[in-house]
Amino acid sequence: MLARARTAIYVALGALVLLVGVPLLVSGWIVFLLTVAGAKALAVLGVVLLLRGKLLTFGHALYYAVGAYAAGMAVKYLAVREALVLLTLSLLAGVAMSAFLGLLVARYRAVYFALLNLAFSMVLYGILLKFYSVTGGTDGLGIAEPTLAGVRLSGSLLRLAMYELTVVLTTLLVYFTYRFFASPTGYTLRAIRDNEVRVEYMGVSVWRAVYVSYVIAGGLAAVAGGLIALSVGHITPDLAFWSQSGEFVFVAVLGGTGSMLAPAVGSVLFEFVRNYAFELSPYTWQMTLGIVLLLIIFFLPGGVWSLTTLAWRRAGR
Amino acid sequence: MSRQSSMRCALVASVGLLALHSVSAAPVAGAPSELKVAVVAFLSGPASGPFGIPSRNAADVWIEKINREGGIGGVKVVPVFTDEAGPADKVVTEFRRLALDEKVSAVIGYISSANCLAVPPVADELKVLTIESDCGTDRVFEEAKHPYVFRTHAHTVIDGVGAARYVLSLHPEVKTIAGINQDYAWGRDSWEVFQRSMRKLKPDVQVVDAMWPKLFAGEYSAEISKLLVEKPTVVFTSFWGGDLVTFAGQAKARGLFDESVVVVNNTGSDIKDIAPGVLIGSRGPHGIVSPEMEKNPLRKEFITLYRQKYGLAKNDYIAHGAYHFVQALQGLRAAYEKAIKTAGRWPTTEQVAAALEGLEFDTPSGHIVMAIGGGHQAIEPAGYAILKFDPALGVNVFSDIRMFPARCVNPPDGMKSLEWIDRGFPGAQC
Amino acid sequence: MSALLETVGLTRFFGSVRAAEDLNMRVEQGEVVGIIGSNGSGKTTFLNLATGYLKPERGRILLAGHDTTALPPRAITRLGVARSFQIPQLYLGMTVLETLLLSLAARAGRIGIWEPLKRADWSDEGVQILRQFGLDPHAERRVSELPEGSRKLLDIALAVALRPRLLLMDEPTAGVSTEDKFEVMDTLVGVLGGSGITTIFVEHDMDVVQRYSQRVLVFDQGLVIAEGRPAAVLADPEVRRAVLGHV
Amino acid sequence: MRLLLVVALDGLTYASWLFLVSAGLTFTYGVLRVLNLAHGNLYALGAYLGATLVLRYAATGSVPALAYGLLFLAAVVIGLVFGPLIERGFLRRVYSRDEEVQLLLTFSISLILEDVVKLVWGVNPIFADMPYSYLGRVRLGGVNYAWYPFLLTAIALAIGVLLWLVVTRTRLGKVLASVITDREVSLTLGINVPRVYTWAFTAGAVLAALGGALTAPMFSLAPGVGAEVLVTSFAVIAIGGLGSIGGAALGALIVGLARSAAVYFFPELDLFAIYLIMALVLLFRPQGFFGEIEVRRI
Repeated sequence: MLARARTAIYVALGALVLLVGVPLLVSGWIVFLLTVAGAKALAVLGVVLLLRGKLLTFGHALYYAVGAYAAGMAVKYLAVREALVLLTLSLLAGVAMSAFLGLLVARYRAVYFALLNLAFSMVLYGILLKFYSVTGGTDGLGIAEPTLAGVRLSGSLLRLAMYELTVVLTTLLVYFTYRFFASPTGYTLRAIRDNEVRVEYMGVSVWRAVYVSYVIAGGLAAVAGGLIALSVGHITPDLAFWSQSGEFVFVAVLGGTGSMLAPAVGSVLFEFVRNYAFELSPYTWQMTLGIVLLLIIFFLPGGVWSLTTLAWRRAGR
Repeated sequence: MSRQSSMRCALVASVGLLALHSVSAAPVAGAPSELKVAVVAFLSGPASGPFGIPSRNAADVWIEKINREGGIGGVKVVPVFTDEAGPADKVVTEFRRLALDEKVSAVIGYISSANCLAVPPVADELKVLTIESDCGTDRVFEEAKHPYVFRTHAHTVIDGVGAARYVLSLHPEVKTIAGINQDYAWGRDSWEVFQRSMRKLKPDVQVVDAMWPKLFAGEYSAEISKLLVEKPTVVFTSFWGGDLVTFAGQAKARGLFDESVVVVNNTGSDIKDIAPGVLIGSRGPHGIVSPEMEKNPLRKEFITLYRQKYGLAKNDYIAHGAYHFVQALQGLRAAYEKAIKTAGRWPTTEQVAAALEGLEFDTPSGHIVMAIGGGHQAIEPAGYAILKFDPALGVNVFSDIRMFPARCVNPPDGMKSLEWIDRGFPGAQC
Repeated sequence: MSALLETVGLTRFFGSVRAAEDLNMRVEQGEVVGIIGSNGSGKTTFLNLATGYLKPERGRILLAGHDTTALPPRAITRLGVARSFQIPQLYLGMTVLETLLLSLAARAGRIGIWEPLKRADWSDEGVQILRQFGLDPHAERRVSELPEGSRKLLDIALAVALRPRLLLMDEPTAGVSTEDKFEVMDTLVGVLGGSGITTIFVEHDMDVVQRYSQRVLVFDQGLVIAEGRPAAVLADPEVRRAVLGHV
Repeated sequence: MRLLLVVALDGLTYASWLFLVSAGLTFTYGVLRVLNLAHGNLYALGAYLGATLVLRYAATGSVPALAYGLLFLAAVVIGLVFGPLIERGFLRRVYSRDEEVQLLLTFSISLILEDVVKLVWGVNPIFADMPYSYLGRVRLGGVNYAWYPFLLTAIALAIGVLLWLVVTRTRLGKVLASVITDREVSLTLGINVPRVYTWAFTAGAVLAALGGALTAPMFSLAPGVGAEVLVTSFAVIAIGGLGSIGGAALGALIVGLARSAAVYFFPELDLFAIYLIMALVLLFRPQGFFGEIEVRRI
């Protein structure tokens, strides 16, 4: 109860600082970087959600791309410009796709689950290249500046609006996920992690819990994709590529699966490190990631987030 | 004249030029202490070897040269090197960092067509002068206007049209053509331009096959078998890098060159490993040039500088990415100098952009004209040749070189490329 | 009236090993039946068959008259059959109370994604059930921190919390020390006594079966070799040999 | 008819390549029950080292025939260096932890090795086609074929048979079987399970590297070959059933033929034919053709 109230407060405070404080203090490109990080955090949140049920996916970028392209296509072919509409479309597309593929993957675990998702994401990647005339192939799609709640914005104002929108959406969806974990299905997912047989002997459907979680995770990633499409303004099939999925997994582990806020923290951390480290030495970039991952696996299984809890303990909580 | 002697001339000439230029001009009014220019190219990943690294090296030596000659308008040029690799969101974030954080005066770069399409809107939003350095897609200025974006090299249409004209000049009696191209935008675009041009230039030609192996597939035995079965007169491919080397190697070993004429439109630094016998183009007059172009002093100087710092194969070949980058730098320099003249003081970005519109300037690749795309898009001649192995030099060299003039392989301003081809190349001057 | 549980010609082999052959039995509403037999006599297999975890090669299982042979454990559980396990099957990562609450949510069929699991009414009932089993002091502890005996009880508590019509227990006293085993059974009887839940429990311990079952079935290599009132059946030397392996 | 022959030949040679690159992955999984995501990078290392040795050797201009030996040498070296290193140094510490942690571990190792290749060999494509062109070509069904792919087919067969014999006919095979079925029991039987694991993983690594080394003469090598190979070989062994050598062979054959058929008859499908097949197979047979489902005892 207490912990819950506390988390709620932190979420609220955090959102406030982010919405008002940050844009006043930092430079334009950092605001943009935070927008990207915040959006991706949702996809990572999906990965974390599944990890709670011991389900590791190397293909979550699939839904990220679906969300992005749903928005992109709507702009290009349906001439929709309203960000809120576009994001709804992203969500629907992602949920539809995960609801469909979920029928197949929800019965798999471990390696199969991880790589079936990978395979499907590569299929989508292939499709995006293949239907070149529609998707623009690897050249991708340019996305015209959206309107927000009917208001036409451009330039730095639009960037700011996109940032605020991202913060709000991310906060809401983090809260939703938080509720999900506290719900019977959320606990079932944790139960599945330990003992599927007993879950069935409680009269609870393991398949359903996994399926529902998978669909939610897909929806989260799709919204992330939609946000990225709108804020970056150009989408390419790379969004669906395995390395993108790998990045989500990495950030999930970096942040830690302990808290719903961890993905956001991990995501911001990652984007910053990438934008500097990448320039320092592109050849050792992946190596850096790999080494960090190793260190986390062996010395910080709870991810960066567990440091904060440690700090609280120190502070005598 | 023989290569050796031409090389010697190049050396002498460039030494002369160095001596001549090392006097530094005084900066004009309102000039900044330095001119920060972002240099963006693939420093990692498969495209870094054939295109990215050569671009970076070229930028390096040519900026050194410019500074030795007193910089631009007396201001020293300071490059900010960054890697193009990564998904679009990373590239765009990076662009914003360069513009808002590094506060660069201009961004030069981008090899991937995807990035060349992703960046312009951001460039316009942030009002940063941006010169695209090596990408091929013709969509950039045919689909939208971008006041702050320029491209000082020709788009890929010259490669397809040039290939078609070259093939027909060597084999007027072509009956059938087949395409094997990587399954992504570059492959699709290249094939589209080539086969449409062939159809126009020789209406009775038949397209017998179009294969789309996936990018970096590496394994082409099935595709090659199929081509050996179909025996088309001409096989067109837009492969590059490792895929090109692999395909050419496997094709050579299985005698595809005996059955069909194989033409490639995009050779980079990979040229040293490509099996001889292939017809090659390299995206403009760069590695492959006509004898009179070899006399171009800027070209000699560039080759010398490049050799001094990074070494060079005996055939003087440098990948197009490098030449294209120098074109961009020359364009930037010419634009600034013109803008300074007109403004009488240090110009604003808008003034520089205005100056670059429709500008003409000299480069190692010859005289560049910003002729199309409303003055934002350069046109270049298309050079093609047959790859031959030279036992004396121990490297691949070029024979049967043909240069197709810029106005012969580029659409006139304001006309979309494919439309121009389908309407039978109106206004082409060959 | 039809029996609550009835098996007809139930047969299952593992390769050449006979786990059950032509098993015919009836359990009436409200009975407390003990099944006894040596290891490998087919006791646990019977529970696995009755709950649908294993499928018989031949034969049928009838629950209150209708056929459940083809159903999976989940469906059978929902029809009011709950079971406990010889080795407790628990969620080591969750707390005792959370585990029990999940069982209550399952009984209520309320496995949603928005309403929290920790609802006041469920929590109260959960704590109360834990109290019956003497587990309430452990309510907030992680299952992984529980001693073996308490795990055993929790395993059964989860089944009881489902308010089944038929409760199947697999060796409730297994892993419990001889001193404690009667205590454990007394707790169970205490809980179940009033409820009138029909109970089948599998045991290898004669005293336990003798003391707590109204009727006993003796399994040997997949066959029911004897059946009847505990006192009479367990006196039979044949039975003693089958169960204990000696006279 | 003649076309079918050509399709079959291409399919067969491609299948043997697939088998070569996926045998190591499935073998490792079969014994350790760990899917080695660094498999593709071991492949890449083998390929690069093989190519380098061949190029160096070719430069000396001595008898080409020996170059083939160098390819095997490269594979063994890579396997013996990285196999024990990865298994003893890292994997061993996470056997007790969740399967997803093991996956993450091999994932991070693959990230590291990816850059190791770049640092050692740079980003320019490397192509050592000497062993490929040296064997010359043969005319079959009116089409020229290089001999080399058929050499691969022969080697693939040999390796397949060898693995099969080892697993089914030798004492070592029995040891492996018992380790796979029950780790604890094997320990009590006095089997040195840790060592078995190390060697099994090393064997897998050698196979991975061998796949790469033997491929080097056919493909030019560029950064990022590893990832492609991992995904492809996973598809292959998933179709056949994870951990089954026979399955890998079957999967390779199916995928190989399907792909060459796609090239001829549906060129547009080439790109993802392999994944579609995998999805279909798993849809109807979740554990793949030769995979078995384990039921937990309760």
